[in-house]
Amino acid sequence: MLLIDCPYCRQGRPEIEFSHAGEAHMERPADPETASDAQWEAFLFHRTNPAGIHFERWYHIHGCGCYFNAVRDTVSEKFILTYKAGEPRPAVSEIEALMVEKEPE
Amino acid sequence: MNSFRTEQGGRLCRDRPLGFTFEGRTLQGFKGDTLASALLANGVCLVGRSYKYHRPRGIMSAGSEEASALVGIDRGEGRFDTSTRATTQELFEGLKAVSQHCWPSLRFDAGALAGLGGPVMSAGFYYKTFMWPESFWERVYEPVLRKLAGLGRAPVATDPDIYSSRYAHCDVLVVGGGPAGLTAALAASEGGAKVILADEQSEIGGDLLSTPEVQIDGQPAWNWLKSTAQTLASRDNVTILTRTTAFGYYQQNFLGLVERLSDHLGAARPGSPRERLWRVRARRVVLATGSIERPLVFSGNDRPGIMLAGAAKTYLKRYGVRVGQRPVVVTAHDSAYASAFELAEAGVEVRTILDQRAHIPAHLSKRADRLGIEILAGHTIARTCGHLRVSAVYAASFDAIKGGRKISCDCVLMSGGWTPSVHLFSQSRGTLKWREDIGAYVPDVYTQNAVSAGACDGDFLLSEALNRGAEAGGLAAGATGFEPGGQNRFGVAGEFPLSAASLEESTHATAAARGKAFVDFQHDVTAGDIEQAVCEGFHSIEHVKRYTTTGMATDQGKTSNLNSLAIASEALGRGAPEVGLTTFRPPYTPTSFGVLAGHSRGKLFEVTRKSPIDSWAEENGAVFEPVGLWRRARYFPRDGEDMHRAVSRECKATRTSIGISDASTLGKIEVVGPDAAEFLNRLYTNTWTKLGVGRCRYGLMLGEDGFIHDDGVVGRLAEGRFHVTTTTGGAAGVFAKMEDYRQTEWPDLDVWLTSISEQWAVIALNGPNVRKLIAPFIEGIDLSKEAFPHMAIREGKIFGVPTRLFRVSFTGELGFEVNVPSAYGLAVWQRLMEAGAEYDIVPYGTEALHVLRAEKGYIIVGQETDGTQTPHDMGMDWAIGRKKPDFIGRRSLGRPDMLVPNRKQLVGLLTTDPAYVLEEGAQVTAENTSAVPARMIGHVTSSYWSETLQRSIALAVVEAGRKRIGGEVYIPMPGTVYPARVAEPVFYDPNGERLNV
Amino acid sequence: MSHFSFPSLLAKAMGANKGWTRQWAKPQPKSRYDVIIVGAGGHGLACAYYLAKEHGITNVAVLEKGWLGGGNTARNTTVIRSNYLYDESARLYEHALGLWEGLSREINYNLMFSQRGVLGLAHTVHDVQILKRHIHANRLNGIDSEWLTPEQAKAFCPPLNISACARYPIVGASLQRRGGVARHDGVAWGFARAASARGVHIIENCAVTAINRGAGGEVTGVETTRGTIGAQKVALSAAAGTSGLMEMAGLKIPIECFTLQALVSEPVAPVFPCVAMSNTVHAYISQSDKGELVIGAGTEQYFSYSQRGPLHSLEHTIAAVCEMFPLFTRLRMLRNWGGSVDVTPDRSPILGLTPVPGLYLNAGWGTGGFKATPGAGHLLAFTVAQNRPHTINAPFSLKRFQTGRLIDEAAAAAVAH
Amino acid sequence: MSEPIETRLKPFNPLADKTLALGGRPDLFLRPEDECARFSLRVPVGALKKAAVAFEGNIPENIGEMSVGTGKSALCLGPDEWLLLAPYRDAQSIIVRFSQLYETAAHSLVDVSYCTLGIKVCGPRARLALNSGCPLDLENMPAGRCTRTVLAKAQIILLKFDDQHYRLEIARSFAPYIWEFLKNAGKIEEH
Ligand SMILES: Cc1cc2nc3c(=O)[nH]c(=O)nc-3n(C[C@H](O)[C@H](O)[C@H](O)COP(=O)(O)OP(=O)(O)OC[C@H]3O[C@@H](n4cnc5c(N)ncnc54)[C@H](O)[C@@H]3O)c2cc1C
Ligand SMILES: NC(=O)c1ccc[n+]([C@@H]2O[C@H](COP(=O)([O-])OP(=O)(O)OC[C@H]3O[C@@H](n4cnc5c(N)ncnc54)[C@H](O)[C@@H]3O)[C@@H](O)[C@H]2O)c1
Ligand SMILES: Cc1cc2nc3c(=O)[nH]c(=O)nc-3n(C[C@H](O)[C@H](O)[C@H](O)COP(=O)(O)O)c2cc1C
Ligand SMILES: [Zn+2]
Repeated sequence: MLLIDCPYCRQGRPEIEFSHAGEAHMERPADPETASDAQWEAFLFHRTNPAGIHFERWYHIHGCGCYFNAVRDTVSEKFILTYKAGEPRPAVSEIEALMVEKEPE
Repeated sequence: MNSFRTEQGGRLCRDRPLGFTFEGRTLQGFKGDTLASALLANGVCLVGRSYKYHRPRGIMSAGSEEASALVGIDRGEGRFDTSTRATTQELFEGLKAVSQHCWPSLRFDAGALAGLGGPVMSAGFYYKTFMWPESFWERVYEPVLRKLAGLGRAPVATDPDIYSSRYAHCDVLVVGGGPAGLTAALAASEGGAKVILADEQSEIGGDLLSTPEVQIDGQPAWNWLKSTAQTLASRDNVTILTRTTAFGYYQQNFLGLVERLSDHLGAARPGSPRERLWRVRARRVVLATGSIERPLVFSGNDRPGIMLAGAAKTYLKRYGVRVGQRPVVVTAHDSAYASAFELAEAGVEVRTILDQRAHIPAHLSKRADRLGIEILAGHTIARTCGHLRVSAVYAASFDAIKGGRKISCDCVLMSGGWTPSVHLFSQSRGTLKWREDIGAYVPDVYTQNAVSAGACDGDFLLSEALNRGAEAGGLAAGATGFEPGGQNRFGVAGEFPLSAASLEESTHATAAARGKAFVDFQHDVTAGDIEQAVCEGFHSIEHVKRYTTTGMATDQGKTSNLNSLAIASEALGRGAPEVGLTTFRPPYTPTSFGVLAGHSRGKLFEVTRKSPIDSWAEENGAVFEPVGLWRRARYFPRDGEDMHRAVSRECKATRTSIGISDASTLGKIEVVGPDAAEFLNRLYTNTWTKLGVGRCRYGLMLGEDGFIHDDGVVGRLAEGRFHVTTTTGGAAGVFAKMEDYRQTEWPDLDVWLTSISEQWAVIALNGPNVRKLIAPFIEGIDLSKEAFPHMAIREGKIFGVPTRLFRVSFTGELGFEVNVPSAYGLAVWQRLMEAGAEYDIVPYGTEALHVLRAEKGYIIVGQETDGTQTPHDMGMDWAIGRKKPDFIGRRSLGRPDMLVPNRKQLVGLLTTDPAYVLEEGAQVTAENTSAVPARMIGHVTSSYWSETLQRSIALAVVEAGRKRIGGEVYIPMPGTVYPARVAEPVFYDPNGERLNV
Repeated sequence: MSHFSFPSLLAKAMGANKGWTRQWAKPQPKSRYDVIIVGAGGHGLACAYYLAKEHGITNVAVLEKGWLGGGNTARNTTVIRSNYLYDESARLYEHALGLWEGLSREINYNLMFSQRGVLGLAHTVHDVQILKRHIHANRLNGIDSEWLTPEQAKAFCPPLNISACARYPIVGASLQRRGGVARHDGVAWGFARAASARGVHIIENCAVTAINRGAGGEVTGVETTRGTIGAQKVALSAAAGTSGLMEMAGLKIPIECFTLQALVSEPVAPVFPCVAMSNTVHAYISQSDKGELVIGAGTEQYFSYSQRGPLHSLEHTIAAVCEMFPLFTRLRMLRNWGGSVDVTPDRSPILGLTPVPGLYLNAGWGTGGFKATPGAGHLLAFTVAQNRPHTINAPFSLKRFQTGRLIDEAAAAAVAH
Repeated sequence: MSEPIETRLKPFNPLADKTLALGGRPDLFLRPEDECARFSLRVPVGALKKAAVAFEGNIPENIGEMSVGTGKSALCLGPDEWLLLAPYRDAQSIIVRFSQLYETAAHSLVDVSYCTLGIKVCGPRARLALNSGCPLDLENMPAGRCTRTVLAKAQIILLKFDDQHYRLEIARSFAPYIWEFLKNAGKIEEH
């Protein structure tokens, strides 16, 4: 069971309090009607699905009730960082620095 | 006493004799024995039969690594445990053990004939045959193969035991209670850190339990052990769990442990659990899981009486059992000498040690000399003799392996060195490195907050284990913010010394291996099988495993994996590190389903949500159906009615007078804030801005894919306050979705959501007399048609209870939905029933509800729709706010396939035979034919007998259905094709006159 | 390739099993092939076999980053059935089922294909509607599928608990008698051997790291950990590796990978004669010929390539199994593992052309592609050889995600009201 | 406790009359909490002070904090979410005062008095019984804190007064399940 740091609760909390909410930073077109079929397809369905660093959303459904973002390695399943919804996508350098820091002693 | 049991010593309670039976024979052991030690003490050597060849097998080890001595333990009705390792089963009074996988008896097993076909049953043989004639596979070969397989006995009765589980947290979890684990726990707990120490055995001590001869800090080992155990037990911050196996190491230091509470007692006390699951989240983990001795691979190495040398010492020292009278020792490692010497000193006639190594450390040969033991250096066993027990071995040097000198014996003690138990470390996804000197893998890179100490880290000396354990425990405490303990060093005296290069020769004798030299004892995988697999091109160790099934038995290769690796690596001509190991997976030892199910059995398997009015329904004979987590009354049969009759009666009453039903399970959300209307505008297809206060409207919600996701009625209570209802099953999902958009898409909107599903009990009243019924009890609401029209909401009181009264209808009759605080739902219902008696009020369930709404053509999301229907498909274009620039799913409605003319559309079906009720799920065709394959153009989504219309009605989704209205379609059922007329989906009161009264 | 038979086994046995030869060759990669297949799972290997057998294309390499058959082919619960709802899916899976029947003999490898019947359990009124809808659609598609009462289901599967007071009572079941199981590893090895015998190169430990393109954007070959390999046609059959490979071709696709767990019990004598699955409580179960109960679960909630799942979902699966089959509480779990399944939004596969000329895609089989192995390979071979989809796989194009013409088997099976 | 609603109708509580006392002292004691009015308050933190005035009680600012008064309590469950508990007799005035507040500070106050039921869980074995199904580290959870979390298969709101005194708030339809679960776990852990 994952231990997830909710950026609102500021606490590591067990996975069963959360539900996963898909890839993060998938921007909904401001005016969907002007999006082409291909753009809309991309919004609906195209996903990064990387084996490695992934930006994703979680919902602290049995906790504070907030949606937030996380950077997680999909191979090791380790969380590198969590941040509030609406905050910008963290820079690669920041993520890399954190990855080093998070190595077990 | 017989000659196998020593006169004294061991950790037995010799004043507590225990009677038990094996194969129906009554035997005796002592408290403190395992089944294995007790059997050995009784001279029983033959314990089981192997999987494939049904070879006689004995006891090979003294721990959970046992691959051979598997038995059934019969604890009474429903409590039969199959494939239990005799080496871990503690003895209790009356224990009943039976052998398995043999017929007619353990001694004379017909299955052993299979052994004669041995060579044909080489690796992967079943892939290569049983294909002719074709029909034989299913009819003959497979049934026979299945019969032969299976090892354990299949369960026949239900388990009466209960199981428990809990979550626990600690600063430091120490797995393994041997010397390393003990000192780790001591050091970790010294400064106050919360420590859990778990060991799978009946008492802590690990290898120390087998080495009373050594001294630690000047005390005899067992005294040290006792005082250490006392110290630990006296610390409030330490929890010691014995008989507790850490079976799985999951993400972020989350481990699963199983504590066995009663298997050592026979049956559990009534009401108390048999096993407990510990789900432990530890800030730091110390792995002190020790090591497992490796067998040697020589021809006939599986005969009963052949066992690991370390196990023989354990039986002697811990259990007071001499495993034989005349052992032969065969080894590639110093440690076997310890066993040999101790046995010799205990009066056992140890005459010969065959050492595969060419050079014997001087101190060993000296001591052997003194004890009169002959050492044959550079020798191994060429083959063995004996049927149900080993009777002799042929000792040979490597270059003259064919011949050899016959040495008679009654047991063989073997040692191929020690394998660190890195199972949990590997499960934690740490990576391993190869250590040539010990011929094994040890932990290298950690990916979790863990550390290994002692034999599992490749340190085989007691002094090392003690000191490295203390160090690890201290570090772990320090890392969790406590004063690190464990500064002191432990002094050990009398320890059996290991020479530096104790494993210079290969640990196995593949070159020597002829005939059946077993690697995996349970699955009967031989060295030859592995060589053959390599020969056939199975070069990856993962292929070797799967092709030969080595390491796939119930012991998961604890004793065999490294030997397979060594043999494969030799056959491949590649170094062991290059060949690698197979993946370690949970569980460390087999773990019962019961303990993993834990509390989640029977009523507690899943929540059953009940409405506030459920008890009335139950008392009044309702038949229930599960809907999501809820149970809902489906119908209320009266004296002997079947569902059909009850539903017809319920429908009729509703159409003619009053039906009452419990709609409390509907999801309800209160949407509040200045931007509430705008928020709903964006969520639903409908427009909300213009909905007046006090009015309500049917709302349709799509997914972004444009398909119908949910629906419900929304009432506007105030400018900035809406009461939204959802489907019963959709409630949680709709709430989550609304929150998602509110928080992440439109955080600028001032609006908040509160689930009020459970705040309100909902009583739906339908029928022409409803107004009359409630009028006397309503306060503060003008019920007249003019003041309170259809699709309106009012707040007031009913029977003095505050209510949100909706004038809505899902039946087409005059309808009110009475929302009252859920605590009052039952009482209000009861009063309505009393008052309604005058009108012959009838309670109806979900089934009648479905019929009534189908008569009106109202859809049920999830029944008419399945997540692939647009509003247009359902004929619900009217629900779409055309002028809105956007709402969830709007864009998707413009995708090409949403616009094609032949999409499936909701229609009504009227069977030509009005008495025939179509089956829901039946398929619709355009041609009147029963030919197969047929082209299907749709299916029946709902179908009922309509008591009101005195005929059957159905709803269906049919390709270009609306164009077909008036035409005929066909419903081919087995044997008959039923024609039906396509109709408008509204069968009753199409103009809604009954509603607006 | 030496022919396998009982006499040949016997002959080898007389020779102390020394005379065995490689089941598939281990060639060095050539610099060019006519077709490269990426991924030596069951699908990729089957594709190679059918390319050679049915289209005469033998200058083919199957590139595998690890050991062949080590992906989801190695870790699935081996349920085979074809009773899918939609015509498109029914045709696809029935095509595969047809190939399974007789395959062992065709490729001279006993795949232990066992048509012991697959039960789909219904616990609610809604389940009944869904399963009946399937049964009728199957029947009219010519696929065997029938309805059983709880008593009939119990007769077919004696350990089933049909007590009406169960938390999820059994109210009926669908049955496809021709459904069953097969030996997963054997499928990979059998196809590898058969393809190799026809000249296909199977190259293990060879990960594809880039897809090379020509001036017109067309495929020219691949970069691998064992060097550059050229080909005008590259077929991806890489399951969980697909998103990464498509990204190499500059394309994002509608696939996400989730962990799916499975487990086996200790082996016991035959006690479970068929396959049983329950969508409502998310568990499926059968017993292997060796005696283990083979149990599968639902997918985990988050994306993962870790091939392991959390304990709590395992607990749930086992609780569900104990609920439906209370006899099994004292059995023990022997091993638990995970796979990473490639899931599409409509839970149907993608099998066809891609926007890149010369690049073909077979992916998105998610939790259910083992049963399709010969069929998927067969159709992919056709698509590659003819440079156009076969009518059976034409509906399973990438295009459908844009037009909205999804084949939503998942929606058809779920959504409670 | 004053009758919440002026009526002769009897409110229904699925846990009514239940108590459970296990062990001597007792070690585990379960009882439904007295009924009270409950409100879900959603308000931007900026307007919290005003909300406290309307509530006539303290409202803590940070997630997990609670202020337990003699009559009124306020639990901070989310960044802008509070659960307010108050005697029934105060309910009407709270509603009125908040509706006045709405004019100057938009917020959401929703009556959820009947959404949940309270269960008192206390005794030396309380934590153990809870941890049979609750994955949180209850031992290290500071006294005087609250949180939404899960217990077995249900969502709960958990209030910790001290190591031996807890209160659970559980959706009504889940309450009997939770009761059964705690009873079962409590009994099993007796051994
Ligand atoms: C636990 C579990 C249970 C399942 N149960 C069932 C079931 O009961 N019935 C059923 O029908 N299906 C089931 N499935 C699904 C089924 O296993 C898969 O759909 C099917 O096996 C896929 O086969 P494949 O050949 O496409 O993929 P795989 O066997 O995964 O093969 C893909 C191969 O591609 C290789 N590869 C990936 N990337 C690269 C690269 N860059 N270069 C080179 N090679 C690469 C991989 O190493 C792998 O060997 C289950 C799956 C799991 C995980
Ligand atoms: N003579 C030799 O060559 C030789 C070789 C190896 C080890 N040893 C001896 O072994 C000892 C090593 O000490 P140690 O503490 O490292 O190991 P140990 O073997 O004494 O203790 C390990 C303990 O961990 C338990 N364990 C293992 N896996 C477990 C799991 N998953 N869950 C719960 N319990 C588990 C074992 O039952 C055992 O009690 C020393 O006394 C050393 O001398 C000697
Ligand atoms: C149908 C099936 C049956 C299996 N039976 C066994 C078994 O009897 N013993 C065993 O150890 N593993 C068994 N496994 C699991 C494999 O050992 C292995 O865990 C799986 O192939 C995944 O590979 P990995 O664990 O190496 O990642 C079985 C797997 C499958 C798919
Ligand atoms: Zn949170």
